[in-house]
Amino acid sequence: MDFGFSPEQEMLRATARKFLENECTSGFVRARMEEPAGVTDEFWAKLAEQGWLGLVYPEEHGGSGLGFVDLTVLMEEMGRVVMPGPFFSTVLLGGLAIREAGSPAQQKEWLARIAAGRARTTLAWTEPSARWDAAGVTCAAREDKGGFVLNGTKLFVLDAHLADALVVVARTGEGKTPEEGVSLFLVPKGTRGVEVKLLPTMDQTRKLCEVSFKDAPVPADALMGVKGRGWPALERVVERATVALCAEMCGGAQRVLDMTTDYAKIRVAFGKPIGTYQGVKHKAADMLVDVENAKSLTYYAAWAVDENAPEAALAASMAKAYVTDAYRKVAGAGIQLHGGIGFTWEHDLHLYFKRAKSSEFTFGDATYHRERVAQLINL
Amino acid sequence: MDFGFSPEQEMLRATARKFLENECTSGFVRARMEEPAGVTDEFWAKLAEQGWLGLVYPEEHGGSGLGFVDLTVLMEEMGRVVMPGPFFSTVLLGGLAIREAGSPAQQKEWLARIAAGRARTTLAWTEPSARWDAAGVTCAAREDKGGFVLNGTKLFVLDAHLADALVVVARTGEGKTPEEGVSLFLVPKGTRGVEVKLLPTMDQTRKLCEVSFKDAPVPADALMGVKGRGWPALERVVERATVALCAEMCGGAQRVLDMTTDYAKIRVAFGKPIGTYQGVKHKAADMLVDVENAKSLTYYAAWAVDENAPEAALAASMAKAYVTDAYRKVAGAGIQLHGGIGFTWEHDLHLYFKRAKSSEFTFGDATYHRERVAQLINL
Amino acid sequence: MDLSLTPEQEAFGATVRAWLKTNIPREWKPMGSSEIPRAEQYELLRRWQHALFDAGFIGLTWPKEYGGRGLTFMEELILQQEMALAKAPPILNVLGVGMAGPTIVAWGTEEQKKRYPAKILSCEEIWCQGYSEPNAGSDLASLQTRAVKDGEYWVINGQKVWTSFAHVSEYMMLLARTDPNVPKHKGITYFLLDMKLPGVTVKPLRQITGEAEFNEVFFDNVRVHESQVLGGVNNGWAVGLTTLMYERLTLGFGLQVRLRIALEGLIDLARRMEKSGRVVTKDPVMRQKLAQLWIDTECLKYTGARAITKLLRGEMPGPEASTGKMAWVDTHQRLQELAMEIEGPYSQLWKGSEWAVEGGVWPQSFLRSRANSIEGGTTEIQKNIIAERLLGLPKD
Amino acid sequence: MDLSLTPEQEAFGATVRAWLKTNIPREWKPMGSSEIPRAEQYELLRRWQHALFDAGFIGLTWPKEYGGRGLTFMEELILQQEMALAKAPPILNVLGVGMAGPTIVAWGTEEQKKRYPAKILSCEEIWCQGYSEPNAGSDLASLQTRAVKDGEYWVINGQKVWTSFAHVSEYMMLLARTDPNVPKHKGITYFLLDMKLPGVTVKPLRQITGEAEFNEVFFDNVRVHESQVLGGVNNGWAVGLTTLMYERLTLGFGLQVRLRIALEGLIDLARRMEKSGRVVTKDPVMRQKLAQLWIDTECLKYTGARAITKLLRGEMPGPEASTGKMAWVDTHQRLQELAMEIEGPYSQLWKGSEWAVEGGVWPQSFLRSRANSIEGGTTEIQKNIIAERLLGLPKD
Repeated sequence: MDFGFSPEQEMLRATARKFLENECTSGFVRARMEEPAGVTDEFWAKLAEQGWLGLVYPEEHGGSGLGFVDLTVLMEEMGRVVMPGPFFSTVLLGGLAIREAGSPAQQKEWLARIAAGRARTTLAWTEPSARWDAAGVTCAAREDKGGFVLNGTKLFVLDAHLADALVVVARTGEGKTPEEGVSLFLVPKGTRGVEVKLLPTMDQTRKLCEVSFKDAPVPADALMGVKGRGWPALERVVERATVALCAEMCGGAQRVLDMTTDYAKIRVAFGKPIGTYQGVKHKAADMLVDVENAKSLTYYAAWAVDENAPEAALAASMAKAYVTDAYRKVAGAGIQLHGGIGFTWEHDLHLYFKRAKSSEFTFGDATYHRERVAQLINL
Repeated sequence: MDFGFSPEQEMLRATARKFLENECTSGFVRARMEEPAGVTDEFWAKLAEQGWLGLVYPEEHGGSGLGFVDLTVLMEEMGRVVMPGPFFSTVLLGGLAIREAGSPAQQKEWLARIAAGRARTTLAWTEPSARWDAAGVTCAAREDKGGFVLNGTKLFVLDAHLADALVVVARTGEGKTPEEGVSLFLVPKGTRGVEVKLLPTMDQTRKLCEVSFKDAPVPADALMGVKGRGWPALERVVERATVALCAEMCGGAQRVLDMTTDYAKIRVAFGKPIGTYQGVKHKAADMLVDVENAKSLTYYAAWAVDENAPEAALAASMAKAYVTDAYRKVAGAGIQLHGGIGFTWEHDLHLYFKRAKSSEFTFGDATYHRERVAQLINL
Repeated sequence: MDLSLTPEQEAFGATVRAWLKTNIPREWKPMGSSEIPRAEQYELLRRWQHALFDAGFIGLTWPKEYGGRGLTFMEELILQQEMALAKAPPILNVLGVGMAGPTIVAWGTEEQKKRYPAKILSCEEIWCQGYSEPNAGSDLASLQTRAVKDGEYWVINGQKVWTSFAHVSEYMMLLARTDPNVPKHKGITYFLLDMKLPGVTVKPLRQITGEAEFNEVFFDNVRVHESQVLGGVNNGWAVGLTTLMYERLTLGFGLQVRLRIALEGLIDLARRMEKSGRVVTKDPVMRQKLAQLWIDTECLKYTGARAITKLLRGEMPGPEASTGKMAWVDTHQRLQELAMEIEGPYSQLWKGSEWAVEGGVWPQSFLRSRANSIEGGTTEIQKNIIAERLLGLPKD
Repeated sequence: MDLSLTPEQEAFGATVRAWLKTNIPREWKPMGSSEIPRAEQYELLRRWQHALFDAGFIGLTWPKEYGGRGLTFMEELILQQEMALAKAPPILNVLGVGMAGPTIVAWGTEEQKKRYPAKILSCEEIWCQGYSEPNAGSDLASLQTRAVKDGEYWVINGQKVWTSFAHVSEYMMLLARTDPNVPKHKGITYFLLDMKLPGVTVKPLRQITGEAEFNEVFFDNVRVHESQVLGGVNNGWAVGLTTLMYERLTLGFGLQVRLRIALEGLIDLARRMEKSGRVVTKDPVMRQKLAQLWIDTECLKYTGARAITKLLRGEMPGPEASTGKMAWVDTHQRLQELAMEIEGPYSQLWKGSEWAVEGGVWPQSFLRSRANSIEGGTTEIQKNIIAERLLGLPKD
């Protein structure tokens, strides 16, 4: 047993820390918040150059063939600077779905391009019902002339406005369970009948879209995997993306804790640094416990998905439930301990606070995942 | 609007405070904890002398004809000294049930004797299912030879071993709803087939019993009110007893807060009274908020039941939900802020901590009452 | 103990109710959350407050000779409740009515009392509060804005921050240091500052909601006449404290009723939204949270009633007056968090999204609610005050 | 990162498992809660620990020459996990094995190291800890028990409190003040005190559970030979700190696994009990609470694994080692509270009630759990330590 990071992973962390501190400054993030794209071509090219866009893809497809524990290191660092842009949607949603469910041809076509920074993708899954279960998939894929026709509305789709291809979760039929009949389609940009609308969001570092399909035709080979059997692959993708999200959240929470302890050391009230007061000390200690526990569960989940361990789903839900609460609490305490300054637009704390909130409701909140844990431990 | 106590009520508080400080000392309470009776005849006689056993009964039955707001004052003071003995069971459960549901003859026979300290009563309601709803009433009252025969087991019956009469909740039939068919019977001590067993309890100031009925015969005139229509009266009794319990809990919580702030002023650590540290200050402030809020809701509920206000049931459930959490938190914080000394048998804190716990599960815990609130506000 | 009203009070309530029914502006749209006046509503709210003034429904407890009605806190409470039930707009000059006016009535010269209070009530002159400074947050008394005497004038230099309404205010309640050589509480003076004086610069301060509800205010050799001192030179700390006490009580009434409105809005929201295909109000876990908020909100009402009873009896308010703010903050922040939880992914959609629920009002009020535990004294400071003043625990 | 074991470690686990299967005493009844040795079990537990010693399943990380096995923390962890899974009895001489032994190994003279550790492991000599005093709770260093030199002897006078096992101990780790004229941390000496010396009086201290797990210990001119000083005169604070660090780590392993046992007991309880006619595990509100406890309990395991990894790599344990106690206390107290909530009115029935659930074990362990946030450093002190040592916040 060795439950720490390897020297290579520590090196990746150091590299990422340095790169992001230089390239993804608060000024860069704020500029991206104001723009629809949320990323610059230059920055995206540099991510590709670092090899991070293909980090978890096989080497045969231009990736580095690394695992989720490695990715965890990177995600923590990205969370630390609330990195904007379509990394998460491209690499962890669209790309991973192609990796998990795509045909060899689809993988060959897309993964290398993603890794090289030449294509962006995302996952069009949730609908206006905001459900995370298979019953929430109502978008219809009707067979027609050897291909399919898509109809329906997807909501909360990350970065769809930037995507060169969408992985669309649609229903090709009804079965005994809601899971049966769910299929995945790879739909390239520009497909007729597909409309993408960017929506203003609270967390401006995350761009969300509405994607509507009106009799949108897709060819037969757009189908990923077996018709009506797409749900298990989707679950695997979401499980992995959830773990990556948790890692990103851990990094953000750690940064808030760092900012807060730094501030508590220098801000003076009643003649002493505020960090002298137990009111501040005890809150800071609680924050540390939350952050460390969040990391422990996230690292475990990363290891479990890497190993394809049978408890991977449980590990992912445990992590998401805990990390969600932890980041929300830590970000809230960070603002509180900063006082008025923490409530200003100028201070970076709100970027973390809002990211914590948007992450909370991505792939299910803590209550949802606790109930999942209850199911998975057979309560 | 005048949401404070009257001069007479303040006088009652002062009298009760003085009486109980003299007569119901920690030594007295501890001696009663060790004995089955939980009360002395002498002490009981003094309660009668003060007029407190008949405080809320009509003057025609030897009572003082006062209301629940007056009683609230008294209960707060009794809670303040964790008063042991069958006051609650006699006055608020058995006696109140006789007052609410008893025939004129039953009221005449029992209330004056209770008020005079010559009879003790209780309510035999809950069963091994520990349910608070009508479906929990399974104890059977079968009509037989012009009277009834009781069969079944009652559990968690307060002070049944001391009672001269039990008000027994039993089922005389089935109806469209579980409430239909519930009847109340007044069963005097010594009735054949009734067995009372005293059970050791965590809170030794509250004596709980098992009462079992094996073909216990009761005459027709033991029936209180209309056969099968006993549930609404029982609900009224429990609603009122719940409010009285809340008042008792408020008094206990206030005393824990007093003990804790007194201790924080004198206990020295690291060269200063511990009350100097924000870690202690902030907890103490939280305790005060809990105590004050608990009082506000309790006073409101007392007023509402006195007025037979339509929102009385809601007010009682709001109070029980809040006060339960408040007393538990305050008593726990009291032990924590006292440190080791608060964990000793010798210190009185544990009496309050245990009373908070036993009160928590009397007439439903906070979760139960929050759900009731949800129902009553039509969620 | 009696929560019911006298026939006279009932009649007063009925009068208010009837008036509100016909006088609430049609353009006003209640938003289902605790409301803070927003810039785009200022004109409407100015007219609204003036209408209240004309009808005699503001400044109820102020003396008649200074524009008030000379009534009791009971009528004030009834008014607040009726306004809440009618979902009436808030008062725009909230700091003037809640703080400046009562302080001037308490400490002002006869001339000051004749000059200012009535125009506060009518909203002719809006007031802002110049207490907080960048380097004196919780430790208010360590403020550094200086006032130096020069003939009949005081010359002010320094900076204030978190000044709501500064950009639309005619006057500021200004605390400035007039004697740097005495202990910090003793060298502060309270000024009634004309915001149009040369050298006053107001700079909006953007907050995490993206709006600029607050401002920074800079003073560059601002010359204030000595007649604008309130309550005597170097007595500003005592004068300022009056205001704070008063603020907590009267704002308290309003806060509770607005919280109740927000809660009803939240319950409406919960009835409309679904989680995993089930209406939120039918989810046992959410029912627990909603019921707890209901209890906590109601509780504030009864705690308030206890405090008012003491006031009406001429007694000093007890602990229940001081715990109110803490309990309100905690309840309101939980309410706003729950709104986010109920909306789930929808909570991420900001105003302007056509999919945003209720126009995106909840995410915005959620963000705004984070300041509740900071503004007007952080929760940490409130707890210190409660522990020291009410429980008698020793100062550090 | 790898949570799996090497074949050697797997084999070691298998050996332990097989041994436990046949050697756990038949009389032992696991009680479904975090277990503290109870007086009536002492004899059984003494034999049990001796059996562990004979089998080589105790003191795994201690040097071979002093009775240990010279293995790593990894084997210790495996051992603890297997013991937990098998619901094996706890170790009786827990303070000797967790604290006294390692401290003697770290600081003792060769003679001391030959004399004591092996008998600690075999349970021939039970140890207790003489740190706490009535007037020095959280502020341990302000202890007042005095030791005055008289020839080759130190004469001890004073009092200790909260001394578990004092009534059955052969030895005490005693901290006493040997120089009152220097700052409080600097004048303390660590003694290995024979509890049979004249002048030592042990008085049981009844706690809120009604049991007397702890004691007061009085010293009346107790003469201790100077050879019983550990780590040098006036060096006791440093010596004592070693022990505290070690305690937190090794007890940590055990605590997590016992918590897991308790949680499984709690889930069994929830499966059996009903609320309003519904099995508790089917109640959505209770499922949330149970799931959260599951997560928190598992989390302790992984936080522990991170700490052990650092130890195995020869690094200093990081924050994750120190936060463990706080997280454990919080989780365990919530677990015990939940047991009460699940039992509802049954939680009030004490042992001896025939209606008591599982013989009334839960109410008792619930009460006992209240001490968790006090013993071994209050939660408040733990938070100060974390804030100051790990986050670098300034001392008061």
